[in-house]
Amino acid sequence: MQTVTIKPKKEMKISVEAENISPDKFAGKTEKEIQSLEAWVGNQKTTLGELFSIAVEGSAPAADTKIIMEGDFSRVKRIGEGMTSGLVIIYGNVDMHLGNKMSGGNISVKGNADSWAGREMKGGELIIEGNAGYYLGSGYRGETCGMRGGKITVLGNALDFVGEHMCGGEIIVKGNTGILPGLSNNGGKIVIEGNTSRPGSEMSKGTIIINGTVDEMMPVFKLEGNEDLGGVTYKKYTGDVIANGKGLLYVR
Amino acid sequence: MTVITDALCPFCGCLCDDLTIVVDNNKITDVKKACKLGSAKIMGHHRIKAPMMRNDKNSEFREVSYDEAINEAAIILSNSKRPLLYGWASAVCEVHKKGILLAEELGAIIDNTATVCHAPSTLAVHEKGLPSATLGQIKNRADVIVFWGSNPVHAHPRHMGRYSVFSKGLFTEKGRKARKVIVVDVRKTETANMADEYVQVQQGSDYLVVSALRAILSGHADVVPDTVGGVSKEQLIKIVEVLKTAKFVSIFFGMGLTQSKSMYKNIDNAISLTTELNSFTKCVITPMRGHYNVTGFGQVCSWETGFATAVDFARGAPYYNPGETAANDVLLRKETDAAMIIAGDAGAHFPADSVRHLARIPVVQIDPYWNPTTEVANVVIPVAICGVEVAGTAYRMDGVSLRMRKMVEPMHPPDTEILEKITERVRELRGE
Amino acid sequence: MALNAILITGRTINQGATIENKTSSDYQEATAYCELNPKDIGALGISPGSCVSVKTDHGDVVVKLKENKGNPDGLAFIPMGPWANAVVNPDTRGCGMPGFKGIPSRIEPTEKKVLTMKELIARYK
Amino acid sequence: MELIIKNGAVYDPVNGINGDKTDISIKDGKIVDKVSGKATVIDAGGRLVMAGGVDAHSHIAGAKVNVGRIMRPEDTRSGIKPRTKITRPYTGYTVPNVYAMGYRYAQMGYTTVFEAAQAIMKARHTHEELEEIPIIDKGALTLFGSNWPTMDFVREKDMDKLAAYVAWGLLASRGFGVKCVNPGGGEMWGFGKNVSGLDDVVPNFDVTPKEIIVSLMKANEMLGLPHSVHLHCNNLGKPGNYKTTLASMELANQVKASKDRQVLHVTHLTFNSWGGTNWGDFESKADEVANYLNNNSNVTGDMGQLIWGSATTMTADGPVQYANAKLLHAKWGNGDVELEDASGVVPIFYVKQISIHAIMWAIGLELALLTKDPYKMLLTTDHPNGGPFVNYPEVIALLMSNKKRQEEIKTLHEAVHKRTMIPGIERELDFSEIAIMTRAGTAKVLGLLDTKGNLGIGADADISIYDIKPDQIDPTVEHSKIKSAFSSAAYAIKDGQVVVKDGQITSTPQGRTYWVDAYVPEQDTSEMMKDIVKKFKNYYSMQLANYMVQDEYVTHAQVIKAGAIPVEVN
Repeated sequence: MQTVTIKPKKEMKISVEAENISPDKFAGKTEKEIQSLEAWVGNQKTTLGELFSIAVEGSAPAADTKIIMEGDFSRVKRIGEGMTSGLVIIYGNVDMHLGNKMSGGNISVKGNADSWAGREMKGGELIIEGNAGYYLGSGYRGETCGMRGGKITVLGNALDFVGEHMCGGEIIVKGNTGILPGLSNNGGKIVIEGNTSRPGSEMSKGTIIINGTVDEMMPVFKLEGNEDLGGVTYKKYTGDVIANGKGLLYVR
Repeated sequence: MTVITDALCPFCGCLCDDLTIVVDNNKITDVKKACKLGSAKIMGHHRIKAPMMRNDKNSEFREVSYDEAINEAAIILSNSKRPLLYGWASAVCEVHKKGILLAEELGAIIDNTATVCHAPSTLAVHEKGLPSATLGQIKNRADVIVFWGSNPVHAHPRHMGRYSVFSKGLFTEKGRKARKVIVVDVRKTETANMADEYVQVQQGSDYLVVSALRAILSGHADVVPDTVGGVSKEQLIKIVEVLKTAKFVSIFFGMGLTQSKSMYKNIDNAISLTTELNSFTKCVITPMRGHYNVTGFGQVCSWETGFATAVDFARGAPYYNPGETAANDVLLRKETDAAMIIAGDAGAHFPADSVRHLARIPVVQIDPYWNPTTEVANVVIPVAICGVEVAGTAYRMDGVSLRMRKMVEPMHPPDTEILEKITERVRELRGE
Repeated sequence: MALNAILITGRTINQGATIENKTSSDYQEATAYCELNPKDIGALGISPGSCVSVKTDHGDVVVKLKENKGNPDGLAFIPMGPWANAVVNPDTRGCGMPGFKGIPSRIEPTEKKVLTMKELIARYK
Repeated sequence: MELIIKNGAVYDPVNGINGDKTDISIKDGKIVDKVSGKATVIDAGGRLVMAGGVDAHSHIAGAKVNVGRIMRPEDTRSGIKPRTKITRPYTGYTVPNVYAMGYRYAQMGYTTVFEAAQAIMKARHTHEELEEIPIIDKGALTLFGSNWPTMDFVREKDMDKLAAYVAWGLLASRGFGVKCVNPGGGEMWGFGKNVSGLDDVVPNFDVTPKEIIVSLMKANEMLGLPHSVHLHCNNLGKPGNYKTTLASMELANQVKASKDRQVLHVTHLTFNSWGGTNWGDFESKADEVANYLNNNSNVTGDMGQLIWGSATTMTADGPVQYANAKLLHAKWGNGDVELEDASGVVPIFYVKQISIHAIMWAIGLELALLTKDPYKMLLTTDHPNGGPFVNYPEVIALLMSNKKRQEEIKTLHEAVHKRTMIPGIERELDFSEIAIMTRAGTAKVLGLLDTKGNLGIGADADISIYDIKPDQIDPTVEHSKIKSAFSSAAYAIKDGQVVVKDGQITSTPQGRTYWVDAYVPEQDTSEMMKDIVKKFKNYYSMQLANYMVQDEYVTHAQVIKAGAIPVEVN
């Protein structure tokens, strides 16, 4: 087992690009080696050691590497980028691109995560106990595929464009979301416990389940009737009819 | 006294190129054929006379030499960890090239006024492409014109005469008489008063209305409710019929779509409507670009960096992600620690929070005119007016590149010279 | 009497004609006003030309009241510029574009006068 | 500045050198017979030496390419390299930025590239981008196939006016040659329609594609232009289109070449050599097309080879791009140009297990292997339609090694066995044939053989050295070595200056832009201009005075004179 504990050394105003904070990049490395890993603050190249106090116990492959982050990371981006395994626990808020392109392992944030958390995620699990920003589990600009696999759970709310261009995987938002969740959904599953608006636009495959209320329905879904899912009856819609989409939208 | 014919207008995205300018010993005395907007700019306004500086934002400016101001600007920018270079739309493409090089060397974010105007249209192009045409194709062929969230009577006064509603071409000899004009807006504008069909949309519901049109067009009127976004189903069906049976539909859209709820998805949806109409007839869609060369910045930035706006060079290579790297993104998060505002007016056209942050960081302004950005600037460098006192390239709203003339000799240096000197000085300061 | 209205901002011909002359009174004349339809103006109980305060979650500003029959009920229009941008929504909603349209606002008559451009920007310093 | 390359295994087919050790002397940017003792020496150490690569058909600059960039940020982000002391940042894969365009061609030992199409009205944009592309010499082919003046003069059968318009169009666009794309189709796409064959009449203009092609060939030869008409045939991308291609090639017999080159060049034949009648029975007819080329010497072609993975199709053929976008459910860029032509941009991803893609892949290689004379089948991928130019080494390796082809065929959809001939073709090209398809042949087709594509005295000193010793390698077996050597030149020399060493850019001079200034009798031009003035008064959305490309956009011009050569027109 390898455990790495990270705490910010100072308050950060300019966001830090910290894609090197990930089990894959830390596995089997000494404290000194991790401290010398590159990070960027605006246009200045620096090291993780400059920005964070880093303590390392033990040494292990990525699967057995645990990263514990304590403090305010709301200006620290790309944590857990592309990780394949291992565990990241963050006691605080984090900035954008948390766990983007991750294919395995587990990230859990006790605070909030900013936009693009779980972007283009392929596998693994991401838990955000606070709120998520825009484009949760979405794709990069112009990509036809956002999240492909894995699971994201948000205990708080999420903002607009949840799961945009999803091709697979699962997103659960316990709270409310902004507008246009499940936009261009092409095979993912989204469950929103709270309220939302304009869900499933341009959906071609996949499933969206809304337990709260839908402020505005898109005029592109065919009401098929009612259906029971786990003891709860939902209105079942298919769509988006324009491109004869085969998506399923369940609204309580 | 000299007379310049076929001159280009340095105001809006129409980039009219048929103006006549009368010049009497280096002073413009008359402008012919320009609209009110163009002639106001060409006839000229009060100009900032000389470079000026101040240490804090509340003290008076003191006049300084160009060298002093350029040196101060270079110091501010080279010390900055998160600089923003914003504006560009009222400058020619030759200036953009210098600006992009400076941004690259500084490791800065470079963004243009599209960020508060048609940048969402670019996001939509990433999703759906852009089925468009040059304005002359519309003039010669379009029998149905749609203005959606756009008010050309106010923002593009000669558009309807030169390119759309009243224009005449090979297949449109009867002009207005043989055309159907549809205006979609949240309120009845002067442009709407001239329409054959006015569609009043509830503010913020354009996205739903476009989807309803697409559902009807694709034979799924059954799923469309009786009213969508305040528009009756009958009117929606009627419009789809008009569009389907036209010979050539030309859709123009403005900030009514780019700035309303769903933002870039409004345009992305309208582009899908355009594409789907091509199964029935010919249909194209064109953004009503505001500034005379905001399109030009998007073109130059794309061929130089691969991206059209909001490019972040912090790590020595272009990174692009509006929502993270656009001007108001970083200003709102208070990340920007120095800004250069050139050929654009952030002070007037950004939300208060962004201007409040500009008021807290060193700001360099390069512009001919005193404006709200001057009020929050530390260093002000007046320059010649592109397209009036400096020749150069500009791109029309439909992406056609044209060369602007120099009408009179300038009293101030051009933007390009200032940017070259700042870049040179930054290199010296950094010992490169 | 106060009025709740949805605020939009945008270009006008006079705003454009004075856009390169923002220290002038013409520019203030062309951009420091708020249009409502006659019914909404009636609800405010004052006549066009008098001053109103426009408040949103993001700020407040004093501008002149103007009538525009083309506006639907509950829709206010302020031309794009520093007065409008004192109250628009700065959030860029993950796309980089601030909220220049569709801002819930509260409009009420006021005795205060319209600030000049310099006074308005001075508030931010 | 003097330079001498010693001990190179030189392949210069134009001058009959096929691998023998020959020294190459260079002085002031030109190849000379000898240099003084003070010349810098580069010891090639027995490695392969060729003239700098010449690409006769590639979409590297202009409105279409930029639409591709704006449409595809996901492509831009896939090829990013930070800036260095010498180079600006590289971006993109199928639609690179202007800097990567120049650097990547130079790194492959290419020194001259021609943009495949520019509408006259958008030529200023093309030249703004060409000005920013470092190192390589370049030029652009100007579109004439659907222009209203072209169709009017063809209808009126007024060859003098048409030749005057072509000359004026080349001046206006600072263009190098006549490009004709889906002639007549661009005009019909103005109302969403298309021509269906060579004899289809274009409404409102009363001309057929056949008449447009033949007239443009006559005008081209009347003006004695360096390059021939460069034709993108009608019916591209439709099963059964090989018949249109063959019929189009036969039209060349109606005109006599004014120079020692072809009368007609037919481009990206991968997309135009299709048999069958629908996607079900779609098959390769590369053998029919190659056969025609083998039996006729007045027509040349280029491959348009398909490369697996991401590509961005972009062409002035507006209608085919709309059809592609609908078929692929892909994002769609369209750019009609008033009075001139159309254009379309659609991303695509070529997959080995899709039968159509596998067949298209085979067609490209068959064209090269079944056409006997390499001067008649140039190596291109119609960048980035078939695939990005950085994959030329992959195509070279495939042409030189049947072993590599068979390895590849195993991974493809089995349609390649039933619908193409590639599994049974054993021919393997040698270095000399490759040198023709990538330098000598392309330079000859473009009419630039006096200075490009060869290492004779007087040619430009554009030279590439590759890290393979021809006498110590068997390309048919060690194909991966061939591919890596051609991907990263040991040396690339431009106008006698070393620009690449061991695959790294060492200097970034500005290349020249080639355009053709064709003389035409004054009265022909003034007669023709009456029609142009009328069109600007009534139809164009801009003023004639602002139409032509100004000198500021061609700062390093290489002007080629032409025109005033009486030619026998039968």
